[in-house]
Formats: sequence, structure tokens, C-alpha cells
Amino acid sequence: ACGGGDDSEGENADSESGSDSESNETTEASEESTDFSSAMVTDVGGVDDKSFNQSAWEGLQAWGEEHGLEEGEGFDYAQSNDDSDYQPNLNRLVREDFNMVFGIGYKLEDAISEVAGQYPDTNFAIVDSVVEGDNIASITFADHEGSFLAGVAAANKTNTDKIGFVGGTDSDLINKFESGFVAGAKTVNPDIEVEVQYAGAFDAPDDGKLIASNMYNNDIDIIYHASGATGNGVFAQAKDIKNNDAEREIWVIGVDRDQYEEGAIGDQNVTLTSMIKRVDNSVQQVSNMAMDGEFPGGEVLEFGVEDEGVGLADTNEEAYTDDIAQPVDEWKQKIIDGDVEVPQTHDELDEYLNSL
Amino acid sequence: MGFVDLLQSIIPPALFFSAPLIFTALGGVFSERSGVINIGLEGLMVMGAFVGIVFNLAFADVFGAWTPWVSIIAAAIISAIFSLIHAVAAVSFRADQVVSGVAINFLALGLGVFLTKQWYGKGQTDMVSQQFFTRDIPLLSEIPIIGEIFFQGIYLSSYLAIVLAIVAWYVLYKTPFGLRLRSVGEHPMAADTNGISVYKMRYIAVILSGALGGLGGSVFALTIALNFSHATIVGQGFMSLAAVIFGKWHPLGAMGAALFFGFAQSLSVISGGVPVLEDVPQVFLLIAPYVLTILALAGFIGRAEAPRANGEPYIKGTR
Amino acid sequence: MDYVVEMLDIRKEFPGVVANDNITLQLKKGEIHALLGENGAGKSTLMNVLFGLYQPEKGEIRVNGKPVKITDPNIANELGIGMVHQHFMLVEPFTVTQNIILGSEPTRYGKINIRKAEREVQELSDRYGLRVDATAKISDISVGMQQRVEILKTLYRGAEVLIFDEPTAVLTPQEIVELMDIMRSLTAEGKSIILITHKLKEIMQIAERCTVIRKGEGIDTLDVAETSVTELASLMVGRNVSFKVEKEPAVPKETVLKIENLNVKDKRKVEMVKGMNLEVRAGEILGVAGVDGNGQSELIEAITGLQKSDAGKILLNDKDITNFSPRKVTESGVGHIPQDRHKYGLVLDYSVGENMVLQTYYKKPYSKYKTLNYNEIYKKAAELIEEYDVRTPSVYTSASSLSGGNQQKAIIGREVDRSPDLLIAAQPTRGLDVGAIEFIHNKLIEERDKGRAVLLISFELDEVLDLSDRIAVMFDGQNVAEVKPEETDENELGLLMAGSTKEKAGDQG
Amino acid sequence: MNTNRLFNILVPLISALIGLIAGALIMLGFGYNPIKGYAALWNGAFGDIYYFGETVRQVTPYIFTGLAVAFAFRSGLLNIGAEGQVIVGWLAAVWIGTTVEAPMIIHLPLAIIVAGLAGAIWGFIPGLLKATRGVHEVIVTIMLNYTALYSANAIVRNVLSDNEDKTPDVAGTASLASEWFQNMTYFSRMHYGIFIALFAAVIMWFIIERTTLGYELKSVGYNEHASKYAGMSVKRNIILSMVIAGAFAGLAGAMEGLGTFGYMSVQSGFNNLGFDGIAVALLGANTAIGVVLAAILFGSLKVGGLNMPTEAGVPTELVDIIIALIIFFVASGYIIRWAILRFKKEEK
Ligand SMILES: Nc1ncnc2c1ncn2[C@@H]1O[C@H](COP(=O)(O)OP(=O)(O)OP(=O)(O)O)[C@@H](O)[C@H]1O
Ligand SMILES: Nc1ncnc2c1ncn2[C@@H]1O[C@H](COP(=O)(O)OP(=O)(O)OP(=O)(O)O)[C@@H](O)[C@H]1O
Ligand SMILES: [Mg+2]
Ligand SMILES: [Mg+2]
Repeated sequence: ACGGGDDSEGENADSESGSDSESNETTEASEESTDFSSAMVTDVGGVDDKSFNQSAWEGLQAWGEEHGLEEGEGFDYAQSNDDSDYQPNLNRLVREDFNMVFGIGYKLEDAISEVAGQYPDTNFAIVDSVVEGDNIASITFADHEGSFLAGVAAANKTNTDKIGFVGGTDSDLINKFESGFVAGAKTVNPDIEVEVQYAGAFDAPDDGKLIASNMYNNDIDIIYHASGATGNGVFAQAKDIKNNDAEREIWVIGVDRDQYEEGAIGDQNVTLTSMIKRVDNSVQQVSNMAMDGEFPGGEVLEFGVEDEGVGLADTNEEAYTDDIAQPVDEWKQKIIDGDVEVPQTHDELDEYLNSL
Repeated sequence: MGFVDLLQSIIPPALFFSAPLIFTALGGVFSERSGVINIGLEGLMVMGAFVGIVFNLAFADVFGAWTPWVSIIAAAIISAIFSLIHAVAAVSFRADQVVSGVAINFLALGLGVFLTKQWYGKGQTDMVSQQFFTRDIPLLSEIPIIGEIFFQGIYLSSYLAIVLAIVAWYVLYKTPFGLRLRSVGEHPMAADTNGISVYKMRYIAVILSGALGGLGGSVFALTIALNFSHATIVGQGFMSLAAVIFGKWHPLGAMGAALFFGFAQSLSVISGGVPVLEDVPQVFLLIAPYVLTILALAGFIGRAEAPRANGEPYIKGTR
Repeated sequence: MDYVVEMLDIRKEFPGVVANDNITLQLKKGEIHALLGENGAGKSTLMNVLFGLYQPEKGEIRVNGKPVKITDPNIANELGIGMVHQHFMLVEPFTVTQNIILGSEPTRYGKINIRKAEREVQELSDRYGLRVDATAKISDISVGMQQRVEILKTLYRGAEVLIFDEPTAVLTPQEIVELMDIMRSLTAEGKSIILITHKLKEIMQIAERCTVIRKGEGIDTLDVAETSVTELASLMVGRNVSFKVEKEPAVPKETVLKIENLNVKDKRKVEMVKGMNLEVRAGEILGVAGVDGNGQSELIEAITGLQKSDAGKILLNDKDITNFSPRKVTESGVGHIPQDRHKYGLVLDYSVGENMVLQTYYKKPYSKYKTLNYNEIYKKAAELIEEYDVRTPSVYTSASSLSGGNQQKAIIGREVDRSPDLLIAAQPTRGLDVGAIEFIHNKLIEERDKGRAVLLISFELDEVLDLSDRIAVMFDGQNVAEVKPEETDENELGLLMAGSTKEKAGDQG
Repeated sequence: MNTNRLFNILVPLISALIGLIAGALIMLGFGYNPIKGYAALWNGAFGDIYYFGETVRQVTPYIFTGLAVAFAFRSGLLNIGAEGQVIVGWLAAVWIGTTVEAPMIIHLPLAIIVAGLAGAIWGFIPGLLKATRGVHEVIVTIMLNYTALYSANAIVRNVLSDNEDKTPDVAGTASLASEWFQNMTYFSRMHYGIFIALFAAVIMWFIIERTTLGYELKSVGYNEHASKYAGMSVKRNIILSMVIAGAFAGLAGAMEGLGTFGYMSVQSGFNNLGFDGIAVALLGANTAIGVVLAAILFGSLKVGGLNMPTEAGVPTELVDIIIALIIFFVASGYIIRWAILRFKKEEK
């Protein structure tokens, strides 16, 4: 339910961000309904990373549209090319008098914490991390919950009872994805083997391809990747196998946004589903809260399955059939109801598995 | 996992990983054999990847399944033209060749991403729909064991790389063109007094390196990355340069070095399934290709003599 | 007209220098025509103009009576003009054949037909008696053979006119004799030769006519039969030159250098010095005569610490300096004028001044607390260039822009000034004109008279005979004979150097 | 000599100018307003004191990596490995900064020195292999870059943190951060490192131009054989040159670890400080003063460039193109010299 509309929305926003520079000059004066302004700083992925930077920007654009604001005045972004750019970018936006500044990605946590301390009168928010501070809102996502659902989907789809997980770096954040995924799969079928491998980087498609090649060679038929551009290699390998043997059932589960497009090969598609994080919604929401004077400073907002903060895409109707969607929805409800506590770390995962 | 299985899971990936490095390293061999140092291989690959992807996206409808092949040819041509900048600087303007190579690296990346933003309005292109696919080589793939390891699930571009390496060897060592090219890199004045145009040979060599670097970059993009962004080519060009030196400026040596890198890389990633390597911390496997290379050079490969006039601009009439 | 080549009123300028000013040179068919001039007179430039490497500002070139424009070496080749350059134009990692065919390779289906080329090269070599191994690598063959390869290169391209730029400077006496024979057989075949050399005796021996140039200007063309060495020398330098080295008899004192049973391997691990014994005393010049490649270079390298010795001893003033580092050898009192001044003698990118303290920069007064004192360095350099007549615009000029002769004078100044107990002079006058040679010879004798031990290594028998107080003959890595210059002659030395024993050589001599 | 000096100044200046003009033409060609673009660049680098502080912050490591490349260059070595040397220096600095407890007077210098040492070791390896085994330094330094990157990441994650993406912050006693600067520059991250960087440039100048060591290093770079003949130890000098170069780059790492960031995070790829250092060194003609000036130029371009998309809509990559063109023209100094000489002639 959560994926369908998302796709078209994504494309829409895409083409909009495509004409950034023009809209900047052509859209002259639209009426100023508010003088509240909001901006964001990307991490090194860039504003068009087809991932949460892009999603966040789409959210901010939607928010601007909602209030008839002009890009550059009412809302804006600053792109970081290097880790050392975060702080000047945040600073720049604060000094341009934006009332609300988002840092997109856990990499900005230090910069946010620093700058927020320096400018107590501005509202800050960080996505995907928790930073303490009265003027900071922490926006987190229940990645483990979404990944759990991905695990459920994979377990229901696999023919070989062997599935794989490819992570970017072996860090707490990605461990969260891994733990949720493994828990979800094993919950459905404790005999399923989940092979886990970390590429060590988010920008190594060659390693991603090597890992995927090895996994698919070893009878694994579904790979869930949480590895950014490294995942491009996973898609490349899956599509290659599909191209050689159209009959072979082989799947990739995408991450962060709907990666349906990435899976297209001829008239087939290897993307089973994607674990979507609605960064856009969260950014839009928090901006509105701040504008309305209800800025959740010092709070940690977790966007989970409950409020559609995370979820699975159902774009690939041929593959993501009802007999998968159904159990996914069931487990989703159980998570919402608190019937399952999805593990977030390796330790919690071990505990969880033992309890099965 | 049996040994044959192991080889089968390591060698085909090693081949696809090596192929772009082989192409590019061959380019490096031509350029440096003619006396022009080419630190700019990285940039030439970036240009190749950029053009390969853009062309592929633009003409996928026109060329259908042939698109990747036409794309890499287009990438080779455009990169060859792009490499003219290095040629003009290094040959005609007597530039410090290292410097001009560094400029090539900056320029290619800057230009690639700049144009991507201009044309696509974002920092990375879409994924191509017409990529290279692996295939089984008819007949050869039927051979027991060997066929499985070397001829099943292979990119034709990998074989193209190996064939090109052999062609490059033949050209450099068996033809008048090769003899002249090498003489220009060893002793340009001697070549000049024999009536060989040093400038012309060096231009040709650098342009060849551009074409081959373009091939390398586009093959990488169209087999592995499938789109173009600032992070598509990250260090493959430098690895190719290392392969040139590791391979002692010999086409087959460079190919061997590139294959070695591919093999080591493949092993480090796939080691998860290899009993002995399973428990080795991943970082050791990650750095293994690089450390092994250093050890190999220090241990038994040893001193490699660069072409004698490598890096020296030729100025007619000086001694 | 029976001239094959005529260069008429040629003028060639370089920024700031007129290298050739209205020079005329006419070459008859079948003659050997010498071109004579001091260092920097413009000989090489003139020949490079003829060979198409430089374009003249003015003047005309005619080949077989027809005016031609030679804009690059290809055209020279087509006109039948070939050149053997002062510095060889050979690609070292290539084989002899590859070097010869380079640029005009015989092919079959686009592939070099190397078999055929080798056969042709070998035939050509045999025809002119050049004794060249067509398949050998350049880096593996002797300098003499390299030069014959250069000659073959021109013949292979069908040259009728051959230019030799200082071909004998790098050859041993034996090789010079062979080269003369080769040149004669070439002219016998109807080829014409222009020969550049600083050795007047060679001109007298082989050339028919001689054109003399001085400071870029043509002075005269003479029939060699009607002139003399003295006339040529004074035409060339513009003053009278004395050829006989004036020196008092030596007064040798204590032994400074003593070498006992020394064994040295070269870089390829071949034993080149095999049980060498030698003694040099204060106040004498010991000349080492020998054909190149008999271990002279390795001997010097061992003494100066550039190469390790495997066995034996080197004693300096009774102190064992075997296998000392170069620095320690220098500090023990050894000065060294190296054979290859560009490779060893100078850091060409450094200024003349910086080169003057190459071994002493770390000492007072040139540095204190590891910090250089450039005032002192340049002061010293200025003194030296004054004293040793080094012609350079200033001490700040880079060493690379000095002429060979002046570079050599700078090195000699530097080495002699340290007043080492032992001065090793390896080929100190190679490639220099008579004026510079005279100067250097006098300096060496002056040092001897000051009580220094001088070890002179030279392939030029004249030089060895003229300068030495004692002569050691080196053959196959050993000191095979010691003779007194006044009791021997070139003939006997030549035989000894070829490996005859002293008794035999004496019998024949 | 005087004309030479004039050229040494004129060529980089003219190159920078041509690069900027070319950048303007590109902007025009793509429909941007170059004046607006450059105004944005200028404002982003010097527009107010905050940006100025950030520019200085960026210039600081550039000086160090520029010196690291230039120093090796002077003895004929191409140090492609500054990248890796920065990483190990950064790691070492943070390691000391986070694990040692000591008063500032000991802690900070210790962290800086250890960073320099780490970089030096990373330079020692290629130096040693070059000197003793004749292995090409370019290939070894490239390999060591990757080795440093992956090893540092593993150490950050497993040793200096508990499976996190970054280390804890360095102790205040090991921090280069300057409250005084920050207050003065509206919280830019300008830190005391700039003084160390300038001091390092002076050191390089002194070593190269005034000491016997510099004399030897240059001599070895120009002519190994003659240096050996003159009694210098070629091996020792090659090693020493790489060690000192590595130390400079290691200090650049300390600037990042103790100044700019105050911690080390897992690096997804190279941060390009080392590669940019090659450009800085070359534009600076491999001299100390040149490196400082070039670092200022590149630092301003990099920091100012961030402002171009926001203020003028021009992609930041334009800055990379401009830098590339500047390097290209510096490399082609010969043609500029030639042009100047022509120009002078015609004037007469
Ligand atoms: N490429 C050049 N550029 C500038 N000046 C040059 C160049 N080549 C030669 N000259 C100058 O031309 C003059 C003649 O030089 P050339 O090499 O012809 O002398 P040479 O007679 O061959 O001397 P040698 O006996 O030392 O070989 C010298 O004064 C020299 O400085
Ligand atoms: N590029 C150049 N620019 C200026 N002068 C040059 C150049 N090349 C050579 N020369 C000059 O040409 C003259 C002759 O040079 P060359 O190298 O032939 O010297 P040489 O005395 O013949 O030394 P060698 O003993 O090496 O033969 C020198 O005076 C030198 O200054
Ligand atoms: Mg000459
Ligand atoms: Mg000469």
C-alpha cells in the first residue's frame, strides 16, 4: 500500500529537481504566505542520490509547494562534497536566516551538534541519528522493522531457502538492517539460511557485483542490499543472470527508496520489493511542526511501520504477489500491535532467535 | 566448496574485474613506451565511463542489443579526443607530464559531473538499460572443468581485453610501428635522426592510451556500475597505472598484473566461502591485493626499468 | 663540378650565438675531408645543418651540383647523406639490427621481417669488414662496435656521403686503426667522408683536405699533404700551440697508493679486476695504459668506493681504505676526475658554484651546523673559475650550459683545489680541443710537482706517453707490465695492451 | 636568472588567470552569469569572516599535503601516497587524542608528533623499497593508499570505537580547535593548525634551500650518479626524502583529526587531500612559498565553490574544471613563456 503512489511521486519530484536552476530564475514572485523558511544539508551522497538525500529534498520541496514558497528563499539545500563540508554548509544556511535546518544522514551528527550549540535560536533536525540538544529534533527510522518485513517477504519468496544480505559498512546502522532482515526471515522459516556479507563501502559496485555473483552461484536466490551504490553491482549481477536464463528465479530487495527501476531487464524485473524510508514525509512533517511552533526540540522521533515511515514497495506486482503481501501485512500488524519486538543489534538478534 | 567450484566462483569474477584494468593498462603501456608518462589514466577512464553511459542512455533505442558495443566505441573515440589535451601539453607544450596527467584527472571528473548535472539535472545518471551481459562461449564451455571455469558466464569484453593485450604485444614487438614507438620512448633523438617523427609517434601513442582508457572506463561502467556519477571510477585508473609498472611496461606483463589484481580482489570478496579464509578478519582480505603487490614487487619482481626517455619532452636540436 | 656536397656561405644562429658565419665547405667525391676547429667552433652545428637537424639562416647547400633544401634527416637520407653523431644515436635495449633498420624496416604482411634484415645487416657488415654481430643488444657491445653500428646505419640507407663527428674520441688505439681502415675501404668504394676530429695526427694520416673553422667562421681549406700539424693548430686556435708537454723529471717520494691483489666485479657480476697490483708514489704520474674494458673503470670505482671489491687491499698512505664509502675515500685524500663528466662529474642542474663544493658542502666554511653558507660557496667558486679559466657567464649559471671543455676545467679545478694526496684522472681530456688539453696537462704536471701522486688513466697512448713518469699496462684485469715512457714506444705499448708479455713485446719492439 | 624568477612568478599567475577566464567562458556557454558565479565564489570564500575562517581551515591541510608532494619532488620522487599518509596521520593523531590522558602541553604536541611519525612510516616504506630494491615509488604509494584506507577504517571501527562509524572526540587537551578563532569567525572551524602549517612551510624552505641535507636531496634528485660519486648516500637520501614528505602529509592528517573534525570517521573513499596536494605542489612550483600561495588559491576555490550552487546556481564541479585548467596551463609553462617572449619582442 505504501509503495504504489510513492513511485509516481518520486518521478514527479525527480523532474522537478531536474529543472532546479531554471525554476530558480523563472518562478519570479509567488505570494509569501509565511516568512518561515526551512533548508537542508545533504551528506556526500548528494541531493540526487536516489536515496534519502533525494527523498528529503522531495519532502522539502513538497513542503515549500504546500506553503507557496520559493526555492532559494523559503526552502533550499546545500550540497556537501566532502565530510569537511557539513559544518560550513550548516553554518551557511543558518547565516542565511533559515529558521529550520535539516542535516540529512548520520554523518552530519557531529556537525549538527556543534552548529546547534552555536546557534541556539535556530531549529535543527538530524535524519537517521540521535543528537542531543534542545534545538535539535532527531528523526530516526525503524530500519529494523522495515527490514524485518523484507525478511518476511524473502522467506516467503525463496525457492532454495537460502537468501543473502549485502551491507555497505559493518556498522551499527547497517547491523540494524541486517538484524531485522535475519529475524524476519527466520521467523517465517527457521531453516532458512541467511548469508551476510559486508562490502566495506557504500560506493563499491564492483565488490557488490562480486559478492552477488558469489551468492547467486551458491544457490542464494534473493539478496537484500543495504549498501548504497555498492548495491548497483548487486542489481547488475542479478540482471546478468536473468538475461542468460530468463527462467531462473532471482531477486534483489532494494533499500531506502523504491528500486524498481534499477531491476528492469527487458520486460522482466529482478526487484522483488524495496524497503522504503519515507524521509520526505518526515522532513515535511517536522518542517510543518516547526512552522506551527510545535518544534519537537530535544525529542527523538521514530518513524516506524506504524506511521508508514518505513515499509515495503509493491511495485513489482508480478513478483510481489498476494501470498507475499499477505504475510507481510500480517507481520506489519503484529509489529504495530507490539506482538513482536524486532531486534536491532547482533546481540538482540541472537536473543530473538533463541526465543523462536 | 570444492576446489573446482572455488575456481569457478573466483575466476570469472576475476576476469570481469580485470578487464577494464587491462584495457586501460594497455593504454598506459602505449603512452609510456613512447615516452609520455600517463598519470591521467584515471581521468581517461572517467571520461570513458561518462561517455559510455551517456551514449548508451541516449541511443539504447537505436542500437538495441548492440548498444553497449557501440557505446564503448563511442567512449573510445571521445576519450581519444579528450586525451589530445594531454598530448598537446606533454608533446607540443613540453609540459611536465605528471602535472598534465593530474590535470587530466581533475578535468575529466569535473567535466563529467558538470555535464551530467547540466544534461540530467542531477549528480548521477539513470541506470542504463543496455548493459553487457555474460554468456557461455559455445563449444568451449562444454569442455569439462576448463570450460566451466573459463568459458561459462563470461563477458565477451573480458576476452576482448585479453585479445587486445596480445594484439598490443604483437604491434609493439613485431611491427615497424611498434619498433618506432618504442625507439621514441627510449632515445627520441636517435629516432629523429632515423627520420621518425617523434612528435607524431607520441601523439599517436597518447591518443591510443585515450582510446584504450576510454574502453576501460566504459567497459567498467557498462558491466559493473551501470550509471555514471562522481564515484563511478574511484582509483581503477591508478590501479591500471600500477599494472603498467608492475607489468614492466610490457603489454602481457600489464595484463598479467591486472589479472593478478582481479584475482586477489575476487578472492578477498569471495573468501567468505573458503574454509581457510573464513575466519580471517575482513580487513586483511581487503588490503591483501595491495599488500601482495608490494610484497611481490619487493620480493621477486624487483627493479623495473622505465623506458629511458619516459617523462622527457623532446625538444628538437638539444643534446 | 665534381663536388658531391657543397655548403656555401652557411650561417646558423642560436639565441645569442652565431654558431656558423658564412662557412663554405666543398666535398669532392671519394675524398676524406677533415673539419677542424676548437670546442664550440661550430663544427657539429654545421654538420647538423647538412644532416637536416637544423635549418640555416642563410646559405646554400648543393648535392651533386643541384641546390637542395634539407629540412629533416629523412631528406638527408634520401640525398645519400648519413651521419655518425658525436654522441651515439643508438637505442640501447634494441639489437644491432633493430637499430639499423629503424625507420626503414623491411616487412612481410605488416610484420617486420627480422630474419631478412639480420641477413642484410650481416652481409653489409662483412662487405665493409665491420665485424658487427647483427643479433647482439647494443647495451652488450663495446663502444667500438657501437660506432660500427652507426656506420652500418648510414650504409644501410645507401649513404654516399658520410659525416663522422669526433669518431675517435671514444675509441681505443686499436679501434682507431680499424676505423681508419674502414674509412679507406669506404672511399675506395667511391663514398665521400667528412671527418671531425681534434686529433691533428689523424688528419695528417688519413685526410686529403682539411677545412678549418674558428669561432664560427671559415678560416681556410688546405691540402693536407702541403701542411703540417703546427700550421693546422695555429690556424685553428689563432696562436701557436706547443704539443710537447714541458716537464722536469719526477722526484718520486713515499708510496701514496698501494693496491694488492685486488679483485673487483662489475655491475653484471663479472670479475673485471683480477689480482691487480699497483703502486703510485708522491710526486709522480703513473699512467695506466690499456684497451677499454680491461678493468680500468672497475679499478677506479673500487679505489674511489663506488664499487665494492671482493678481495685484496687498497692502501692509501699505508691506511687500509678497502671498501670505504666514497665519502670516506674522499676524506682520506683522494681526488677523482671521472671519466664520464656528465654522469658523475657534475650535477648539471646545479649552478657552477654549487658544483664546486660537491664533496665539501658539508664542511666549514661552506656550512655550519648543517646550514649552507652560500656567500662562502660562491666566493670559493669565483676564485676557482678565475684560477682555472672556466668560461662561464657567472657562478650562478647552471653547469649544463657550459661547454664540455669548460665543464672539465671546472671539475679539475674542484678536484685539484682540495689538494688530495692522490689525484685520479680518468680520460681527463676526452673530446677537448688542443688548447684545453694543453691547460689540463699542465695542471696535472703542476700537481705532480707539488708532490701529489697522480694516477692517470687514458686510452690515448700519446697522452700516457707524454704525461706519465711510469706506465702500467693493464690487460685482462691485471697489471701485466710496468715501463718507463722514455724506454718504450707506442708500438711496444700497443702489443703489451693486446696481451703480449713484456719479453716478447720487447723482442719485437 | 632574473628573467627566470620573473617567469616563475608570472607563469602561475597567468595560468590562474587563464583558468578563471576559461571558467567564465564555460559559465557563459552554459547560460550562467559568470559575474554572478564568481561573485558567489568570492563571497563563499571571503564574503564574510566566517567564510574566511573556513577557507583558512581548508588551506591548512592543503599546505601540508602540498609540501609533502613538493618535498619528495625536489629529490626526484613522485609522492602519490600523500593520500594514505594523511589517513595514517589522522588515525594516529586521533588515537593519541582519544586514548592518552595528559596535560595539553604534552598531549597536543604528542598527538601531532605521532601523526607526523605515522605519516613518516608510511613514507618510509616506499622510500626503503625504492632505495634498496629499486621498486617504483608510484606503484608502492598507490598500494599503500588503499592499505591505509581500509586498515584505518577497520581500526576506527573495531579498536577506537565499538563498531561505530567514528571514534569518540579527541580530548580537549589534544585539540587544535581555537575558541578564540571560532568566536572571531562566527564559529568557523579555523584552528591553530594554520600556524603549524606556515611554520612547516618555513621548515621546508629552510631544509631545501639552506641545509646540507637539502643540498643532498636536490642533488640526488638531479643526478644520482654524481651524488654517489660526491660521497652522498643515495639510499639514505631517497628514504629521508620520503620520510619527511610522509611526515608532512601525516601532519595534514593531524590537522583534520585534531583541528577540523576532532575525531576520525570511517572513510568511504579517499578525501582527496593528497591528490589535491599534487596540484598544490605543482602550481607552487614545488617551492615552499609557492605551495603556501597555491594552497590559498585552491582552498579558496574549494570553499568558495560550495557557495556557487546556492548563490548562482552553478554546479560546484566548475571549480574542479577551473583547477584542472590552471594546472594544465602551469604544466604548459613553456608555451606561456614563449608567448610572453613574443609579446615582449613585439613591444620593442
Ligand atoms: N642547440 C643550441 N642552442 C644554442 N646554442 C648552441 C646550440 N648548439 C650549439 N650552440 C652554440 O653554437 C656554437 C657551436 O657549437 P658546436 O656544437 O657546433 O661546436 P663544435 O665545434 O661541434 O664543438 P665541439 O668540438 O666541442 O664538439 C657554440 O658556441 C654553442 O654554444
Ligand atoms: N641547448 C643548448 N643551448 C645552449 N647551448 C648549447 C645547447 N646545447 C649545447 N650547447 C652548447 O654547445 C656547445 C657544445 O656542446 P657539446 O655538448 O657538443 O660540448 P662538447 O664540448 O662537444 O662536449 P662533449 O665533450 O660532451 O662532446 C657548448 O658550448 C654548449 O654550451
Ligand atoms: Mg661538436
Ligand atoms: Mg665535443
